[in-house]
Amino acid sequence: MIAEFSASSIAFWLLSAVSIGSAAVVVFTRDVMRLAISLGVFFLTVAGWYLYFTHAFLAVAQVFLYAGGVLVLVLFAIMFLRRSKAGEPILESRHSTDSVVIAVGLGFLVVMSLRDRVPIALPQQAFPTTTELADILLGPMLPHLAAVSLLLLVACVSVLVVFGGERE
Amino acid sequence: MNFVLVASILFGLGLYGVLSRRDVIAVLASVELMLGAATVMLVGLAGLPSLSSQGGADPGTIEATGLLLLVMAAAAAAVGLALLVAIARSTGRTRTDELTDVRDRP
Amino acid sequence: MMWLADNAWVAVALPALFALLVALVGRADRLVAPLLGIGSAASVLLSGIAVLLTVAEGRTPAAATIRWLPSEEGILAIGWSADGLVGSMLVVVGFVSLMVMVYSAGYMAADEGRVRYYALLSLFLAAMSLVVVSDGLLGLFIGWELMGVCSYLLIGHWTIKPAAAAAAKKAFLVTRVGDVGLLAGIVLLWSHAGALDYESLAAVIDTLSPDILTTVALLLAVGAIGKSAQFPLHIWLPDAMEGPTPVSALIHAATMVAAGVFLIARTWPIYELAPLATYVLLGIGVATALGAALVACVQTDIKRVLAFSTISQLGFMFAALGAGYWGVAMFHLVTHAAFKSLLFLAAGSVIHSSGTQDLRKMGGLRKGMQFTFEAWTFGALALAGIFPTSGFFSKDKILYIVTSENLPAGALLFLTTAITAYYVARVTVLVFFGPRNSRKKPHETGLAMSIPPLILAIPAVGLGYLAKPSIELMAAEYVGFDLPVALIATGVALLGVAIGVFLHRSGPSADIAFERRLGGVWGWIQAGYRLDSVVQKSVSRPSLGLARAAYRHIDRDLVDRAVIGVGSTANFLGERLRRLQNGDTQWYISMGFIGLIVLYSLSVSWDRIHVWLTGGG
Amino acid sequence: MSGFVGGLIWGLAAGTLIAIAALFGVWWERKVAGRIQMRIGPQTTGPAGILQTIADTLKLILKEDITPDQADVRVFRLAPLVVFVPVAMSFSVIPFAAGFAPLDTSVGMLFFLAVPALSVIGILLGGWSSRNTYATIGAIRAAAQMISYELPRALAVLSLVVLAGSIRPLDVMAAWSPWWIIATAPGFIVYFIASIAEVNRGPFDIPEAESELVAGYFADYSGIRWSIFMMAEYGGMVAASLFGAAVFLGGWNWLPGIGGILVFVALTLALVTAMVWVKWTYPRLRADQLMSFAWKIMTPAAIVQLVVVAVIAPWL
Repeated sequence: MIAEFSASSIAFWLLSAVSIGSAAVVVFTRDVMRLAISLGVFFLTVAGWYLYFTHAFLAVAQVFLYAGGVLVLVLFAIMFLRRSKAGEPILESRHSTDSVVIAVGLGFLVVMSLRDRVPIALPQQAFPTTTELADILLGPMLPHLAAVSLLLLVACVSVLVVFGGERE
Repeated sequence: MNFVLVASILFGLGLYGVLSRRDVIAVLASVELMLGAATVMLVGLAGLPSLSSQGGADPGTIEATGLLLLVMAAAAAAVGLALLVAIARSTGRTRTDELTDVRDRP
Repeated sequence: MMWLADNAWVAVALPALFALLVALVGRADRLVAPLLGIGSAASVLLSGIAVLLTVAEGRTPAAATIRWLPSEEGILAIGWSADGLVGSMLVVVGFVSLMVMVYSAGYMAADEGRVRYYALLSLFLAAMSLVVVSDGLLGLFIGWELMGVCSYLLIGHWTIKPAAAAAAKKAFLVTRVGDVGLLAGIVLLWSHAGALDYESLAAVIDTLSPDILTTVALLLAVGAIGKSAQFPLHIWLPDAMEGPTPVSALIHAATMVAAGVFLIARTWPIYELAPLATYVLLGIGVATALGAALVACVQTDIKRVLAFSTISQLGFMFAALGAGYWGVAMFHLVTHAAFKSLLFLAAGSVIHSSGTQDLRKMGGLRKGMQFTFEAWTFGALALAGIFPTSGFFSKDKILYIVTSENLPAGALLFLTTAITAYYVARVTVLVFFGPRNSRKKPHETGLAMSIPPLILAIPAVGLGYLAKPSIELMAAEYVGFDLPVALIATGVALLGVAIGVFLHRSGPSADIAFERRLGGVWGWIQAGYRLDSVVQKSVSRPSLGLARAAYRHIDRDLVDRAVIGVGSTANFLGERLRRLQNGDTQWYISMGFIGLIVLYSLSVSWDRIHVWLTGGG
Repeated sequence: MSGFVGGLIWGLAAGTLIAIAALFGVWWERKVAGRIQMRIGPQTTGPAGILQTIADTLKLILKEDITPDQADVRVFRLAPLVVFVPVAMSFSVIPFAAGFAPLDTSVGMLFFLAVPALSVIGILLGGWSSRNTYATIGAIRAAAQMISYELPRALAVLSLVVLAGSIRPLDVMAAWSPWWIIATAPGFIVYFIASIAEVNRGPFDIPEAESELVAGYFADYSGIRWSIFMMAEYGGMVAASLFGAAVFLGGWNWLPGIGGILVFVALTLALVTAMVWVKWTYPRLRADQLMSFAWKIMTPAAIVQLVVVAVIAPWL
């Protein structure tokens, strides 16, 4: 396959390289900080993928939620958990062949199951306006929105409950 | 090659991390990788014309669905991290091979 | 009075109510339970008298039916009806039970289970009345079974006696065999006739095929044979003497055991159309009468003598039925109820007084027990069939009809009459005459126990003169007086008495002499022809063996092994699978994903695998 | 796509520009603070001390770049950039003039809220990698504070989105009318206070309180890296002021042409001055006061504002 040399294909290759690279670092690094940073990079590349699919709103949401939210939580967790361990922040893995086989097998399955369906080139899509988005979210997808909101609330409450034991 | 391969690779990497990492933080980070890969796959596939006769799903719907997914995944991650910290604080263990309490005590 | 006749159900309801009352308040005072028992007996008696009076006026008492269980085949109804037969039976039951209740007041005065005793007696009365007044076989069957239960409980009244418990169990099981026949007959009748009340049955009976009728008749006869202790289902009755003597008098002499005769009399239209069944009845009746009489001759237990005598007399009734005269059978039932209950009650007094049931340990009781002796004598004369007691008249009619129906059978019955007279004489002599064999001084046992036998002596002697009106009241065919038969019968009976008195004038020594001379045959007869052991060998042991084999091979080897096998297989697999649960979450996730991959691969390649498996077909 | 890359380039260009803005900001703060404290402020370096900051910057660049012995070196060096770049990028969506924003994206308003949030990561990384208890505590405090104040800030901005019916800043500017100032006054106050907290300035500067934590998350930084942190702080201050002056106060909408730009600059300067004024006037809040202020006053107020705006939007 010879990719067209265009801005789009450059973005694609760049995104692919960075996202796979950062993901690999997350999976293989022994340094907990490097893991966190790579995870942040990964989150940003996911936002990049959304942009690549012309979903700017999703991209911003991804940045807001993950890069700005989840990653901070991860860092918090790291700080909490590593507080007692003053030494080098080393992560351990037990790399084993069966894990490799499973991961590769599952990835292969996904690719094989989709191989006939996916065209090479992405179609040019209309750029959805936020009004449209709001119409959909508050229209046909209102139940979904409500459900997710409820879930979020439950998540908040459960986090508070889990941390509630801190008070003595 | 297209994004399906990339997303699959990302997913496989995340899965490998989940299966092989010993530190719960790293496992959780790998789970985030899997989630991200899955969402990318979903958003990417949803826009493809081959999936429906109308030439792909309505971009607004894709975005809305993706947004809800993001929020859900973020909530799950927050709860997961909270649980993790609580477990670590109560048991002092953060390694998966130490956290084997689901097994019955012999 | 008329109201009572039109509402025969009262004869069922009142005793049942009294039974409940006895159970509830019987402990309040010593007199409460006996009085309530007497009340239930009186209610039955009054009912019967009312019915008889109404019938005598030429009016049919009212009947009613209650629709009980509607079904596709028809409606199972239960109701009551009354006629001369019912009235006579109620009077018999009521009168005898009244006497027994009064007698029990003395006999059971010191018994700890008095309340239970009276409650069960009252319940038994209710059940018996239900059998009698029921307008169909359904109600009859319910009462029939209830009687069986009461009989079972009363035989085992002295629960601490193992023999009583065993006897109760035996009675229950043996009569159950007959009851199965009865139930089968009822079901068969229902399925073919579509009704169970006598009125409807009488209407449709002609339309049924003779084969069916014969089968039904035989099945009903099986029930009657079981309840009335006819050969070969008689084996429970002698053992039933383990119960209190008043119970023996009421249930196992006068009423319940006569229910079989009553059943056949009630369903007589069927037997009229089933000649084969009547032959069977005749054969069984004659065989039972003769066989049981022989056994009675050699018994040493006074109550067992009476028990076998009862079986023998019931044989007479069956013979009468077999000869086709149910009115005669019913009349013998009535007279028998009078003199046999008399004999039992008198025997109860004797036992009470001498403290033993063994004839060889009695003797010389005449002095000191004058009332009892006199009552006994009347009863004994009636049983022996000596003129002018009631037994003479009823037995005479049976002898006449059987002889005219079937000469050999008649001859056998004449022989039985002689034997009956012989053992009656034997018992009387052994008990009341001769030297006194026990150290206990004979004494009268109180008014409650000495009056009822005397009262019973009145019907035992006098009922014979009421033969014609009573049989006609029952709307049955009357049989007149036949002089030759009467003369022969009287002669034979007197001969028997003479032999009995002569042989036993000096106490039980004659028995010993007989025993020595006859050897094994004596023991064989004494043991009731060892029928028990035959049953034991032919029924009980095979059943037990079968059960044991079933337990060993089916339950233990098959079922148990399967169940245990399932358990141990699960255990084995669990032991292996347990190792999968090592608590490592990542291991679990790996397993899950391996399963996913395998399943997915299978589902994707299933078509190809299918082709490969089916050889490309 | 190329528009996005161009926007990025523009943003970075704006970032270099804000270095100059920061230089001015520091000087301005010194002058204002001096006036508030009844003194003159810098005056010897250049006219009215205008070159003082440049001199300071030169000094900082020339100073030794100290990396703590225990530090996680790469993360330590990366952290200031992670703090600074988002702030610089946030400039790219500000509508500087009629019809012009360096990065004209349909999600600009959200972009402005989301991207600076990335600074938190830099702060955490910096505080953590210093291997210093004060720094770590400062970082955690800063992160908690920034995340907490992000919420009311976003909600306050959302009320504008509701009024304009768009997330594109230029659309918001086009739809803007003077009535909005009255309608969104509480929201603007919330936005203003939250912006101060976002850049960790007094009175919300407990994460970097000298008296308690030496200097918080950047206690171990020195020289140019320290100045990048400072630049990020002043850049954030200027960016927040610019954005607030534009979308809340109307910016260049008041006058056409160059006059509008001047009004915009004046409004921005006023906001910056207000921030300086607040910092030098009010005492520092305790950590718990700070949090309860965010969650118990600011957030409810912003929500109420949002609801009110949603109700009255059809008449505006």
